[in-house]
Amino acid sequence: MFGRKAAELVREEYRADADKINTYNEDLVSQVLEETREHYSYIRNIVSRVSEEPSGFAGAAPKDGAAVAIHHESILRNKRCLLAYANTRAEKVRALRWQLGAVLPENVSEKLSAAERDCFKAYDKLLGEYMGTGPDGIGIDLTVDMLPPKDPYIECQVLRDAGAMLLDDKVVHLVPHTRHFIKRAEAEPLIAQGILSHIES
Amino acid sequence: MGASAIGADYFDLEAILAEEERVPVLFLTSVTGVGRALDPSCDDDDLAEGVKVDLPQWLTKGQLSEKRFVEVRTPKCFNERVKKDIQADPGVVNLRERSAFFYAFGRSLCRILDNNAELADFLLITFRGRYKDLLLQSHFAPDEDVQALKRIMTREEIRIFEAGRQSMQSFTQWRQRKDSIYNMAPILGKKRKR
Amino acid sequence: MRRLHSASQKRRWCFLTDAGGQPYQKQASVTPKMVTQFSAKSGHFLPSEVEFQAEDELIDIIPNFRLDALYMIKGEFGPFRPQIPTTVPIWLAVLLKKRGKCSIQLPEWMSVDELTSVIGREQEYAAEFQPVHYHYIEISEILFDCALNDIPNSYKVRALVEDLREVRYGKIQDGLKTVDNRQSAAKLNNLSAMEVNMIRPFFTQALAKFYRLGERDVEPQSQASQRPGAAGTGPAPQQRVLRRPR
Amino acid sequence: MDDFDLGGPSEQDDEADVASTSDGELLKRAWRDEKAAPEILPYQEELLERVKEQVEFQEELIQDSQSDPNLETIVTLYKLDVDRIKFLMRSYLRTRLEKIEKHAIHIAGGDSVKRLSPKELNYLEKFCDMLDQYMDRAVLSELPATYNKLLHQYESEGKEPDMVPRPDLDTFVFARAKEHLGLIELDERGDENPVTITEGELFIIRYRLIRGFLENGQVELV
Repeated sequence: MFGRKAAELVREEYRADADKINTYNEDLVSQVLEETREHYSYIRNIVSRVSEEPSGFAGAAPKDGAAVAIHHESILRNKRCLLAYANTRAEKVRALRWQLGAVLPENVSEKLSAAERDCFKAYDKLLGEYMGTGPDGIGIDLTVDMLPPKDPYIECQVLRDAGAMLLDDKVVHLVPHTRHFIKRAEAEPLIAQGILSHIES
Repeated sequence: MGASAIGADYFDLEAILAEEERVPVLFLTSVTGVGRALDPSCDDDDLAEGVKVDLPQWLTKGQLSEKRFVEVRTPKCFNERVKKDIQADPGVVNLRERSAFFYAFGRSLCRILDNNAELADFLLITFRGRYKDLLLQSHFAPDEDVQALKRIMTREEIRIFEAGRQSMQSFTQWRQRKDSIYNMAPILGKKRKR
Repeated sequence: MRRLHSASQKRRWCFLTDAGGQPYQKQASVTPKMVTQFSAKSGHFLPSEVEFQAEDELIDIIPNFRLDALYMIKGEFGPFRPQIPTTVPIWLAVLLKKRGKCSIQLPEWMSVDELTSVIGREQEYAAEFQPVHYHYIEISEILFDCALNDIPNSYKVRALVEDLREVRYGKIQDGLKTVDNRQSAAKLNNLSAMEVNMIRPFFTQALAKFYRLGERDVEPQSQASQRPGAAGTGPAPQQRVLRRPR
Repeated sequence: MDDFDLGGPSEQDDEADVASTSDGELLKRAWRDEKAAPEILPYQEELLERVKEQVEFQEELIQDSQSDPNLETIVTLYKLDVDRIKFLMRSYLRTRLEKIEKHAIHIAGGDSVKRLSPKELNYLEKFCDMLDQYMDRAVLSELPATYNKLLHQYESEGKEPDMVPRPDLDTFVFARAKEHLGLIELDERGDENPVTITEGELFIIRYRLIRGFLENGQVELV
């Protein structure tokens, strides 16, 4: 009660590595929500008791006013902590789309809540539409060219077998440990996903 | 931090945690039903008038102080002794131990304590001293000193200090031609070693 | 574990005794990090993004091939004739050099003479920055990287550029030392692009902190009107407008 | 066309004069301004359209020559030229998306909504809906009715929204004067002396104080 668990939730996210995503803390979130409803029922009880007294609200004792104030502030606090937690995680969920593309690996996906997974899908759709060639799209893939280009091609080593791929309009089989010069924009997502590694020239 | 934009830092984790810092208050009224929760020595449902407790700052800054249910006192980390210590030698005081969010905490206290100009001045003087004695070492402090320096800094100081260190590191990385290299997505774990 | 914790805490816990959890020891976002392609954010420029801008500067090359002029978005370059110098953007020069198609001519300001003399002036006039090429750090680094064999006396040139950078960086540090109060602006004439970028995060955040801590939110209605110059208690209006780092 | 001269040490002062008006240079400037400014700036629609056309034109050229092995080096040169422009376009648009997402609600409810391209505007609207739905599902729908708003901490009748993140206009930025700016007031309260800034000068300043100059093109961010 009184914002303690809520602070715990925020602290957990604050300490987390900005590049990593923790497992969604369903348990703690629902405890904070439960507490919030408890605070609210305290308020309702006081309000309904006071309204039944002959003097009504005007004559309410300061001790009741102070209690309502404390519960009210506690609800606001819980709300802020919950939303900040949700918002920070939503930012990370969106970052996943930029880093990994439209499909999340299972070991990442399982860390998200159901709402977050849907949020990822919705964001993927929105971003895809914006970058796409439809009427609302600019027709430019913004997830590549993340660094200033030095050469149209970069040298890469294959880390794991990803089968045959269409690269630069040619079918290439990426055999582990082999090296290739690949168009930057085509190599970028494969590097981010850990299929290729970029070799320094 | 800024008083001007209402709610601008609503989602900011650091701003939220700064408000966890505790403030001593004197209750000017009794309070229904929160006795045991707010005062460990209390054996009654209601909190009694005249009780002194420490409350987190977020709880004191709203109606509780506005409607004079409580009187807010100055927390220990801003008392005269601390002030003297800081004025004597700002660079050696362990501020983090006093409060991990010394400045943000202090600034919002200023508002609760009727725009306490003296406290505001003290915060500025403190930062000035710490900037000169600690933060300016940001770009060139040797790694072995950094841990010791950071141990006595508040979160806010560390952020500024690390900003300088980060840019030196990015610069070094650039000179070694390592920042035009594409990496695996950080979320997938393994990162290229420096 | 969380369950147990919460059940017992619910009854015992109170504000007075609670220490508010563990200290904030670990937090990755405040430790220097490896820059990756995902590090680019608004408000910041990666060093490679500063270098990118420098690569549009022009430089003379001596091609060893024959080619008609190139008509590019960035402009018209060439024609290229063996042994005949021509001027191209650095990015183009680097690409040709890497493919063994040209040698790069050292810009005048990178000569031993020029560098020696500018270092001398930097030392002589401690209070100001000498005008140098706005991208001297990036351009010299690019040339050391890909065209070392085109640089006469390269060892010396490299050492001199390093000296120049250091003497100027010392001045920047001295300049940062003069900041000690709320201040809305400062002139930084003749600072170079990479120098600006190196101090950007620290300098902007420190100034912002000074600025915030200097805010005096007195009663809102009397903010502007109640402050005629003779406020009495405040420090005398001093010359702390714009200072050039000394 | 830009004709920077690497010859002497004093070129920096001339930079403003030669700061060429080629689209490549204009795009680089727009990109720099956008990256450095804390708030979203007006979308450079015409510039972007022109650049896109040039990129398409060059890409067709490249496509036509690609199969000829004799042209390999030349094609690479042309490709990098195009790649550099495309990087600027992408980074520019990415930076804008980042700001749109960070300050979505603030932008949607204010004047800066006029600064977006039609497609960005469409993106913003859908993004706000998405955010709204997610927050509602993750937290708000579980809260008591008087506390379940995304813009107001408590109820909402006729109150200013008090939960909206917005750009901090008091952020400090590095800027260069493209022309003589004259005397600039630094402080609303008159605590700081005004300062004169002349053409070509480089300075660090609170963004709010040069916002107008930036809009008029009298100042660029670096």
